[in-house]
Amino acid sequence: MENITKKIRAIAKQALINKDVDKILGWKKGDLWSESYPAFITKAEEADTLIWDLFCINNLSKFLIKELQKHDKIGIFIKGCDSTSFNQLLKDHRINRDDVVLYGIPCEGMVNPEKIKKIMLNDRVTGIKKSENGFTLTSKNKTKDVSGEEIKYDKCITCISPNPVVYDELLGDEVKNKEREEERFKGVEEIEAMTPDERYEFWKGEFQRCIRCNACRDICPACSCVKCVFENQNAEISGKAKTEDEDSFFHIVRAYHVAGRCVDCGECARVCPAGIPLDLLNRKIIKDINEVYGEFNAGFDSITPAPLVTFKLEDTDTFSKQGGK
Amino acid sequence: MKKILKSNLPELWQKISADFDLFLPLEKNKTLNFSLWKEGEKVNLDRVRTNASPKHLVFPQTETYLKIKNENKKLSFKAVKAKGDQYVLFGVRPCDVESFKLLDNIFLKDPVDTYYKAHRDRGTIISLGCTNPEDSCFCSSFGIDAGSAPKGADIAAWDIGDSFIWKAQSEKGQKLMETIEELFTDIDEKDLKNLEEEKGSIQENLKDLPFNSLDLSKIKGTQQEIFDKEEIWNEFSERCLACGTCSHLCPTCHCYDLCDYKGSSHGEKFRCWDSCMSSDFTLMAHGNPRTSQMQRLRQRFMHKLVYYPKNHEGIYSCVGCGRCVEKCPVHIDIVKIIKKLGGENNEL
Amino acid sequence: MQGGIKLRKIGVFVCWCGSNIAATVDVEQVVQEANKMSGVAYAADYQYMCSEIGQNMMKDAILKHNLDRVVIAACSPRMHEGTFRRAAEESGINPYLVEIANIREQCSWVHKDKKAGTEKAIALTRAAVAKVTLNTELIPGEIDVVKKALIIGGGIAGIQAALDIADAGYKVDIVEKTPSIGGRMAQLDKTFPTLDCSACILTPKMVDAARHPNITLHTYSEVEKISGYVGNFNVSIKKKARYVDMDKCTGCRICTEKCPSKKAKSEFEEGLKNRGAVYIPFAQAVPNVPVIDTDECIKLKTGKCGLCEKLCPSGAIDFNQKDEMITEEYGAIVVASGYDIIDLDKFGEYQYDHPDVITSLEFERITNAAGPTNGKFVRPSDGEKPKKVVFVQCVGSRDKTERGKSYCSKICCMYTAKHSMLIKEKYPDIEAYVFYIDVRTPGKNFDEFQRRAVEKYGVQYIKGMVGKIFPEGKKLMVHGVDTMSGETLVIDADMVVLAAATKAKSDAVDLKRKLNISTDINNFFTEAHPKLRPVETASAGIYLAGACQGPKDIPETVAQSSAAAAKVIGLLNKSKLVNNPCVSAVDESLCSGCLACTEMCPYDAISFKNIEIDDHGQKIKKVVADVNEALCHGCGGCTVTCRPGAIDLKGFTNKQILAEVDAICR
Amino acid sequence: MSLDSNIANKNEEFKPLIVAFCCNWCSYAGADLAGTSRLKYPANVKIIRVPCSCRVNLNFVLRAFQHGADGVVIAGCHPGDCHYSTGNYHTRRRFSLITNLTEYIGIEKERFKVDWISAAEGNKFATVMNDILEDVYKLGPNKKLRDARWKI
Amino acid sequence: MKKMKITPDKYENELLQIKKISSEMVNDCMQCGKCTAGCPATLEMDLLPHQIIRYLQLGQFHKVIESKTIWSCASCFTCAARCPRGVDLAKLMEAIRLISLRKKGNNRLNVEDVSQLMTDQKMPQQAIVSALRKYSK
Repeated sequence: MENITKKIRAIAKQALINKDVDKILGWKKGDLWSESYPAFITKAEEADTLIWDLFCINNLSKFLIKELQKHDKIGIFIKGCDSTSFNQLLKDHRINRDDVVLYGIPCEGMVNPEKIKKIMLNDRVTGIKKSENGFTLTSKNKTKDVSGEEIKYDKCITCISPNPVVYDELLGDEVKNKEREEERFKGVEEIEAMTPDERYEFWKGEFQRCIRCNACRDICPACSCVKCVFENQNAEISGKAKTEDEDSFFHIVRAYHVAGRCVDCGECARVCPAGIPLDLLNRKIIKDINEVYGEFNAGFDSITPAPLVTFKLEDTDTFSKQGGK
Repeated sequence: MKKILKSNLPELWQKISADFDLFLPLEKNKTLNFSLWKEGEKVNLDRVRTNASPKHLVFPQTETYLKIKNENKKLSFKAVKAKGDQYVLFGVRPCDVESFKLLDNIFLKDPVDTYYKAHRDRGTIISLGCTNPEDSCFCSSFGIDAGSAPKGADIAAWDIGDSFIWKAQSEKGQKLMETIEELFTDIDEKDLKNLEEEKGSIQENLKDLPFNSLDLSKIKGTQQEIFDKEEIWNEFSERCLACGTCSHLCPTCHCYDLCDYKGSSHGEKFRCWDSCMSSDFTLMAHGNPRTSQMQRLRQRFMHKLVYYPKNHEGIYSCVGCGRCVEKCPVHIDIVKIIKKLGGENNEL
Repeated sequence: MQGGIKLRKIGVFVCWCGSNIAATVDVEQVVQEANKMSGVAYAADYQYMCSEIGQNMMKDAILKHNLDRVVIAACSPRMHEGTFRRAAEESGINPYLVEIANIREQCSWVHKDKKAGTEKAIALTRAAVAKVTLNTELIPGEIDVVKKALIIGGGIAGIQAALDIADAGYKVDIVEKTPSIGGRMAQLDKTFPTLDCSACILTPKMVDAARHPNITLHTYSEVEKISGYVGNFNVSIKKKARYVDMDKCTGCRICTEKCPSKKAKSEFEEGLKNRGAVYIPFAQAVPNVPVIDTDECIKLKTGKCGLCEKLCPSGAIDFNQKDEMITEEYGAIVVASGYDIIDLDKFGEYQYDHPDVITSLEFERITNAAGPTNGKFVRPSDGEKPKKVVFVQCVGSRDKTERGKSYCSKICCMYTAKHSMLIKEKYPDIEAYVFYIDVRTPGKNFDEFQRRAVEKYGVQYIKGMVGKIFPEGKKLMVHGVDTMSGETLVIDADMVVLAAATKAKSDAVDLKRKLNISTDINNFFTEAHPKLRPVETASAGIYLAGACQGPKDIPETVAQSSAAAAKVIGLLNKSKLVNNPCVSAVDESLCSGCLACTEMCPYDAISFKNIEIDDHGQKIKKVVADVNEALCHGCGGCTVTCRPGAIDLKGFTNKQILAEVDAICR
Repeated sequence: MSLDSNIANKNEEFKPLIVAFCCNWCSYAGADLAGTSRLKYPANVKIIRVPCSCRVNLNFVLRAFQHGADGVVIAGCHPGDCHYSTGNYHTRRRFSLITNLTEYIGIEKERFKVDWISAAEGNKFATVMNDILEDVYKLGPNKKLRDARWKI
Repeated sequence: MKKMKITPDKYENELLQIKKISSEMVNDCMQCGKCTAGCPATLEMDLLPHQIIRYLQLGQFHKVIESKTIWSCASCFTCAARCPRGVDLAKLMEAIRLISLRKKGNNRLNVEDVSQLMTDQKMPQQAIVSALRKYSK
C-alpha cells in the first residue's frame, strides 16, 4: 500500500505540473486512524497529502459530475467499484470520458472500523497493520491478529470487481482473490426464505430507523438526477414526514430507480447512519435481473443498454401463469 | 444516593415500564438506539454512543399540530395536542444531557414551544457516566465532564462494576426513585470508593483522547471575518454530499420545516426535522437564499460556532458527542472545521 | 404540496342510459354526492346524455353556470368521449377539459346489487372529477400529408383500390410479391353468380392499373420496413432482382420457351404444370416481363448455361442484377395481401395425395381454357375424362379441431355450385355429387345460382359428409352419408374435388408487426370496429381491403376496396392532419439528460438537445430530452423511465393518475 | 363465475378494494366487453384507464396500497399485440422486477397481479378480477404499506 | 310414419348424466354425418351414429337407449378422430351404454365396496380399477 501511495503522489504531481489535468480526485488521511476521506487537489505541492490505505472506501466517481462543471479535465483515482460507477455515469450521459483521466487501483477490500471496534470493544485501537496472513490491530495496551474476513466490509468480501474495469493507467498488479463472490446473494436468499409477513416485519423494523437523511441517495453513483423526484414537489410522492408508509415508499422507489443501473458498490448501506442494509434491496433486483433476463453487471461497460430500457421478444415474466408466453 | 445490582436490572426495567414508557439504549440488528423497552429487548449500556441522539423524544422527527376537515366543502380546523405518556429515559450520556439544555434555550424561551415543553415535562432523564469514551468524543472541549452528574439530569448514574449508583437530582428524580425503592439498597463506604475510582478512571480515559487539543477560545476573528473564510468553506463543501446525516443525528440541531399533508377528506399541518444541508432548506417563493452547497454548509457551522453563542451567552451549539465525526459519509465534521478555524491548542 | 389548485367550476352530468344505468345505479344519489365533491359547481342527471337534448342540456349548463370543466358519468369513453368533447367545444370549453366516468360498461352492466353499484358509480365519478380538476387545455398539433398512397398486394382488391385512388388524382404505388399483379382472381376460370370469365373482367383492370399515369407498380417486390405515422409513412421496399431488364424486355417469350430447366412447378397453375427457370407466370401477366427463379436457373446455380442471355433479342437478361432497396413516403396505406388455402396433409381420409383428388383451386386451372389441360376436363392421373365427380365442402372449414379452421370459408358453397355447373354445362353425361353440411348462399342471385345447379343441371346435393376415400383400381371409393334419409352410401368416383378452407397468408403476422396493426386468432387483420369501421385498422392511416381481413368473394372484395379507397381519398384530401395532443412533454428544469427515455421510446420520438439554463444567475449548459410531437403516439412509456419525473404525458399526467388513485381509495 | 353470491356469506366488515390499471386499447376494451356481455364481477374492482400498460408507474401502485387498496391489477395487451407495438414488452420487464420487489418487501404476490387481457377477452377480464378478489378475501385486508393518516 | 314429439326436458337427468359421464357437448354437432360416413359398423346399426347424436339433441333419449346401435359400436374412435366439431361420439355411446347398464340396477360400484372386492385373490387389479372408474360416476 505504501508504494501505491508513493505512485499516487508522483502521478498527481506530474499530472498537475504538466497541466494534463486541472484537478485530481483522491483520498486524504483524517485525524483518526480509521478515517480517510475524499480529497480534491489542484496544486502540485498538495500531492503529498494524498494517500492509499485500508480506509479509502469512498467512491470518488460521482464527484466528477459536480467537478466537471467547474473544470475541463480531471484526473481521478479509482478502485474497482469506482470504475463500474464511472461507466454507469457515462451510460447515464452525466459525464464525458474524454474529460477524465483514470488511474486505476486494484483493491483487496477496505476495512470496516465498526467491525474493529466490536472486536476491540472498550480498548481503543491506535493502529492497524497488514500481517502476512491478515492484519494486526494495535491498541493502548495490546495487539491482536485478525483475518481479513473479520474486519473487511461485507460488500468487499463478496466484491465482483476488485480490479478497475476501465482506466487509462493501472497502479499495481491486478488482484486475483475474489473472496467469496458466490455468497453475494446470501443475504437476499435468507430474506426470500421468509414468509411475506416475516419479510414485512423485517423491513418495517429496518425502515423504522430511517431518519430520511437521504445519504443513501446522495452517495449513490446511480442516483445522479439533477433534482431527485423526492425533492420535486410536483411529483406529489415526496413526503418529508417520518411515517411508516413514507419510509417504505421512499426505499422501494429508490431501489427501483437504480434497478439495472446499480453497480453494487454498497455505499448506500455503508453510509446509512441508521445501519439499514439497503444493499439487500439493490441485490434482490440484481439477482432477479440475472435470473429472469440473464446475467447483467451494471457498469462493466458503458454501452450495453440497461435491462429496463430494452426487452427481448422471447422475454418471460415472473407474474403470469403462462410466464409471458 | 442508592445503588442497584446489575443482576436486578431486568426487574427494574419491568417495574419502571409498569407506569412509564421506558427508553433505553437498545441494540436492534447491530444498531444502538434509544428505543421503547419491551420484555426481551437487548439493552446495551457498554457503548457510550447511541446511533442517533435521544432528541427525537423531546423533538419528534414528525409532529402534527393542526388538522383540517373538509365536510361538504365546509372547512373546520382542530389544533392537535402533543402526544405521549410519561417516560423515563435511562443511559443518557452527559453530552446528550447537555444537548437538552441547548434545545431548551431555543424552544422554552418566549414564545414557548408548547409541544417541546410537553415532551420535556413528561420525561424523567437519567444520565450515565462514560466509562469508556470513544476516540471521537470531545465533550470536554465544551466543558462537559463525562464523569460528572450533569445538571440537566433528574437522576445521575454511574457504573461501578457489579452495580449502578443512582443519585436523584430533582423532584422528578426523587419521585421516581421512591416508586422503585425496594430494588435499591443504600450505599456504603466501599461503594463511595468505587464511585470515586470510576470517576477517576473516566478522567484517565478522557486524558489521551485524540481531540483533546481542541480549544475553541483560540478561534479568532469577527463573525464577518469567519464568514468570509471562503477557501475553508469551499474546501469542505467540495466533498459535501448535502445529505442530512450530520444535522439529523446531531443532538443540538433543531431546525424544522412546516409541511402540509392531504388526506382522503382532511388535511394536516405537521412539522418535521429539516436540514440546512438540503437544497430546499428555507426555500421561499423566490427560491433558496443560500444557492450553493458552500453557503449551506457554512450556515451550519456558523450557526453552531458563531450565531448560537452570540445569542446564548457564548455557549456553543455543540456538545462534542462525536456523532458527525463517526457518521459523516465523507468525514466532514465540526472537529476539522474548528481546527481549520484555528481552534486548536498546539502546545498540547 | 397537494393543494395549490385554483378553484374549479366543474359540471357533472350523470346519464341514466334509459334503464341501462338507472336500473343498477341510483342516479340521483350520484348527483347528490357529486355536488359535495370539491370543485363541482353543478351536477345533474338525464335519461340519455348522448341525445341531442342531453348534449344541449350540458351546453346550456356550461353557459348558465359558466363551468370550466365537465365530467360525464355515462357509457364507456370508447363510445361517446368524442361526442361530448365536441359538444363541450361548441360551448367554448377546450375538448380536453372533458372526462368520462364509465358507469355503464364498467359498473351498471357488471353489477347486480344496486347499493354496491351506486357506491362504485360515485367512486368512479369522484375519480373523474379528481382527474378533470388537473386537466389542462390541449391544442392538437398539425402535420402535413404526403399526397400518395401505398397498396400492399396486387390482387383484385389492390388493383381496385389503386384505380379508385388514382382516378381521384392521387399517386398510388402497388407493391406485389409475385412477378405479376392479378392475384387469386387471375387463377380463376369463371366467376359466380354470372359465370362470366374471370380473366375477361380482370385483365382490363390489370392493364388499366399498369397504364394509369398515377399508378406505379412494384411487382416482385416486398415491403421491408415501415416507420412514421398517418400522413407521413416512411416505407422501404425491396425490389427483388428479376435478372431481366424491365425497360429492354419486349415480352417476346423466347427465353421462357427455350429455357432448358423445366423442373419447377408453376405456382400459377397450382403445380399442375411445370415452368422454366425464366418464366412469366401466366399469359396475361402484367408486367409482361419474365423473372429468373434463382433456385432453378442453371446459370445462377452453376455458372454454366446462360442460354436465355444469348437468345434474348433485346439483351434484356442481366445476371448481375441485385436486390434493390427503395424508400418512399406515403400518406396512407391499404393492406390487400389476400389469402391462402389450408394444406390438406392432415386430412388423410380424403386421400389428397392421390392425383385425382384435387382442390377447388386446382379444379379452376383444369377447367380453364388457358390451363394445363387447355380446358379439357380430364383426370390428372391418366388424362381420361371422368364420369363421376364428387365435390366435398367444408374441408377444414367450420372445423374446431387443430386440423382445420373454426370459421366458414364463405366462398366454397358458391364456387362448388359453379364447378358442378361448369362440368354439367360442358359434359352433361358426367355425374356430379356435392357433399355439404349446410349450403350457404346469401348474396344477390346467389341462391338462385345454386338452385340452378340442382334443378337445371341435376347436380346431386347430399347433406352429409364424406368419411373416407379408398382408391380401388382406377376408381375412388367415396364413403359418405345422406343424413336426411339416414342412408350411408358409397360412390365410385373418378375424381374428387375438395373445397379446402381459406386461411390468412402465412406472412400475415410478419406484415402485422411491420405495420403495427393487429390480427385475430386466425391471423386475419382486425378492423377498427366490426360494424362501424370495417375497412380501417386501429392504426390511423392504414386500411384493409379484401380477403386479408376475412374470407370474401369478389363482389365483396371489390366493394371493400372501393370503400378503403374512399377513406384514403378522404385522408389525402386533407391539407393538414391534426395529431393527438396527448403526447409527452419534458420539463427541462428537471431533466438530467440521462436519455433513458430515448432508448425506451417505441417510435424514436425522443431525441436530445443542448440548452443553457440560468441557475441563480449562473449559466449552466446541459443536455435535455426533446420530444417530437408528430412522432409521439402518447403511450407514456417514457414517463416511467424518467426517475425525476421530468417527462410527463399530457392528458394522463402523473398527478392526474395519482389523483384518480386517491379518489378511488377514499 | 361471479363472486357476488359468495360475498354475501363472507364477513360483512371486509369490503376489499381492487384498483385495476387497464390499457386503453386492449384491457379497458376487454372490461367494456365484459360489460356488454353482462359478465358479473364484484363492484370492488375500480378501473383506471391508461393509454398503455407501460404508462403505469411504480408510484401509482404504491400509492394505491398506501391509501387503501387490498389488491392491484395491471392489465395490458398480450405481448406482441401492443397498440404501441412494444410498450407492453417494457411493462413485462418492469413489473417482473417490481412484483418480485414488493413481494420481497412483504406484499403477498396474490395482491399484486399483472396480466394480459385483449379487447376480445371480456371473459378473461371477469375471471382475472374474480380470481384476485378470491385471493384477497383469503388474505384479508391489506395492512402493509398503509398510510395511517389517509383516512380519519 | 308417426310424428316425433320433441321433449328435451323429459329426460333431463339422463342427458345430464350423459354429459357428466362423457363430458361431450352434443350441441356442437352440425349433423354433417362424417361419423356415420366413416363408421365401419353401420351395417349392424338400426340408428346411424349421427342419428344417435341428433336424437340426443332433440331429447329423444328413449329412442337412443333402445337402439341396437349403442351395442354395435366397436369404440374404434374413427368418428371421434374425424369429427370436425371435436365431438367424441364413442364417449357418448359408452355413456349411454353405462346408463342402460345402471338401469338394470345393482351395478353401481362405490369406493367402500372395493375393499371387499380386493379380498378376491383372482380378481385382477386392473378390472377393479376400471370397474370403479366406470361404475362409480
